[in-house]
Amino acid sequence: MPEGEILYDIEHAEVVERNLRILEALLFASAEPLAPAEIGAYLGEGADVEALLALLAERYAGRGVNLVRRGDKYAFRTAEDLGFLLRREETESRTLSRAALETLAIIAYHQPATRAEVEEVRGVATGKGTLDLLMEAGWVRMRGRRRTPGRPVTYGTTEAFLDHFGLESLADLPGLEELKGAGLLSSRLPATMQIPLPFDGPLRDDEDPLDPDDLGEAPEHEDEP
Amino acid sequence: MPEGEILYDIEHAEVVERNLRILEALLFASAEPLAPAEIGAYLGEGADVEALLALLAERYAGRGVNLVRRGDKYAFRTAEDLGFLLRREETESRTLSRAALETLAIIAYHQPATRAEVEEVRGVATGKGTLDLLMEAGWVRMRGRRRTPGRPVTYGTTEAFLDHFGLESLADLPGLEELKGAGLLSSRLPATMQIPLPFDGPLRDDEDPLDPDDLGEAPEHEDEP
Amino acid sequence: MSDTSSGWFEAPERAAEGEVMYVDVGGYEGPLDLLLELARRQKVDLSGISVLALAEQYLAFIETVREKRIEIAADYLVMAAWLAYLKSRLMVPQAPGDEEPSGEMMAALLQFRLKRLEAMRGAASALMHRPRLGLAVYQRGAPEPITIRKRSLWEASLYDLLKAYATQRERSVPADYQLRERTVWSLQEAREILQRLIGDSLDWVPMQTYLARYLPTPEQRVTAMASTFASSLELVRQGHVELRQTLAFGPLFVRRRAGDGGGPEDAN
Repeated sequence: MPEGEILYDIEHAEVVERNLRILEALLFASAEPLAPAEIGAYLGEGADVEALLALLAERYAGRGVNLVRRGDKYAFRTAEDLGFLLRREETESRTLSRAALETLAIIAYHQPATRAEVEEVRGVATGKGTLDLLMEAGWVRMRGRRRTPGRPVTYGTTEAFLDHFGLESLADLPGLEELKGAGLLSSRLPATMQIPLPFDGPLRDDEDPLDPDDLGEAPEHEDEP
Repeated sequence: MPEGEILYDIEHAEVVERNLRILEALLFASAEPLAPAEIGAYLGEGADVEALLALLAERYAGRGVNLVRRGDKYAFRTAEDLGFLLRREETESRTLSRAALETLAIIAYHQPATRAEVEEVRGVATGKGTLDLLMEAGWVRMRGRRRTPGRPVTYGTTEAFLDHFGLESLADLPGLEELKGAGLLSSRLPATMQIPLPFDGPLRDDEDPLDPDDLGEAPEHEDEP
Repeated sequence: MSDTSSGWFEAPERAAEGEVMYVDVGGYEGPLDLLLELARRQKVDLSGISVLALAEQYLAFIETVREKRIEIAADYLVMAAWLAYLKSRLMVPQAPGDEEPSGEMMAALLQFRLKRLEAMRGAASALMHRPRLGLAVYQRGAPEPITIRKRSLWEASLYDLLKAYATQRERSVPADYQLRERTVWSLQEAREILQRLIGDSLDWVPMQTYLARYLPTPEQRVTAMASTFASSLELVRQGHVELRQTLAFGPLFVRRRAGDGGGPEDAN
């Protein structure tokens, strides 16, 4: 190997280490998950944030604290297998009602879902308070409006939902494959119909953006790529 | 080395690694620095907490996050040379109090509104501090003085207000029907109930300009389109 | 679902006297929940249940409740009407040219809905047993103040703002009005309830006949019939549903128009 290349490699390795330290510091300092774009501003020109994150995650794999992905963001979290040790006395201040729990699950697995669709699965009307409560908890957000008569609001889950339940993405929802296989994610009898999968990406073809006066989550979540 | 000792060493190394993981998770999750005695309760029988702490400190030396000693206690802290990362924009985000939020909402909808008018809707006296705070935040400004006895100051919202709440203009504030539709207002309200059209244009007929020694926002905002 | 077909025609098992009878309606989250509970008593695996027996048990339960003159929510009565219809479809073989949905199809639909509800409950429970943040997994306990993005000092969302406003306006309204006592629910409402219960994959259904049996008083039947007829005409005009009556004064069949609820172009 020519001397120039070796020098380049050494320099490159130093840059990587320096960037990893910065990444570590930033992610450690924040309680909330951070997006690569938020981190990138602190790194040197041309740094490959995703590659650095992958490297950092690898270094922390198997440790007491792991680097985890939550949707499009990253955060340090204590290792799952240590949960039994760290578990503090049950301070679950917010016990969700059965109705709220079911509604959350239906939205998570069927998203984007309208209120009528949630009600159809549960077979009862959903109290106004239930959706409010889930939105206040920060787990559910209004996504848009379905392009059908009445333009009903579509609901989906948030990044905080993924973070709270320890999911990298919706594909990690427990039992998703089995439910899909059994045709239970469909809104109808599983005939020849395609089985939809939960989806929290940008608006779909049959969704309009929320109206300007719709309330809900800060809209910046929605419009960002 | 006899075989027994090697086995012992391997087992010992595993116990140490396990304890280091627990230590890492505990220190990471704790809101306060931890004393060795507090940590000991979480580790296996007979673990040498001080030695483990020393080992952990060594591993984190030179990293983006270091294990530091604070008196007799230990905590993870961002490496000192990376402090610049955290010293950017030390703004602290605080949530608006309910009183302030309510006052702001009434001013937004009923502007131009005097303090007495705000109090009439709220049904309680509004502390002077609340209005000051809203003006400090840059969301509320004094517009002028109402031409009624006592010449009370009229308040309105600012462009920063529109900016913060993502409104293009006051006309974007949802009206009665939209509030009902969003489930924020009950549909059983009396038919006589109305929501005013907010107005933030130039001074109205019943408003005088502010007196020269009134405080408040820079008046140049007022006449701009 | 073919494995269930044998179960549909089995003689309904006699519901153990006193078991079904003392179920408390208040404890259920709607008719589907009650049905699920009844089904679970039959068998653990929903694929193996007898839908006919299930319908019998449900109807018996509703009868008891009505005999005791206990108020029961409309949803439960609509489900009873639908199950009575389902029962009749299951017991009488389908005649050729009969355009009504077959009993088997309706039974499969009910089974599907019960399975889906049960699956969602399982999913909810699985979610709650995940290593949840703050319960088994922790974030940094002492985050160091850092601001990645420039943030304003004060935080409030538009939602908070509007909620604050609406709450105050509502608070200022004299609170002496009362909830309207509903003595009548129209068949249009009934159909909405039904759609919630059964979904909209239904075909021609002579619901009126069955529903009438479960409407408490004759006066209610009359108003209900009248208001439904009017509202269904409106829905026909808007192109949402189709009506069919095979003979004068015969039962009125209603069905959702094909394609309605699909894309926007279908809706028009």
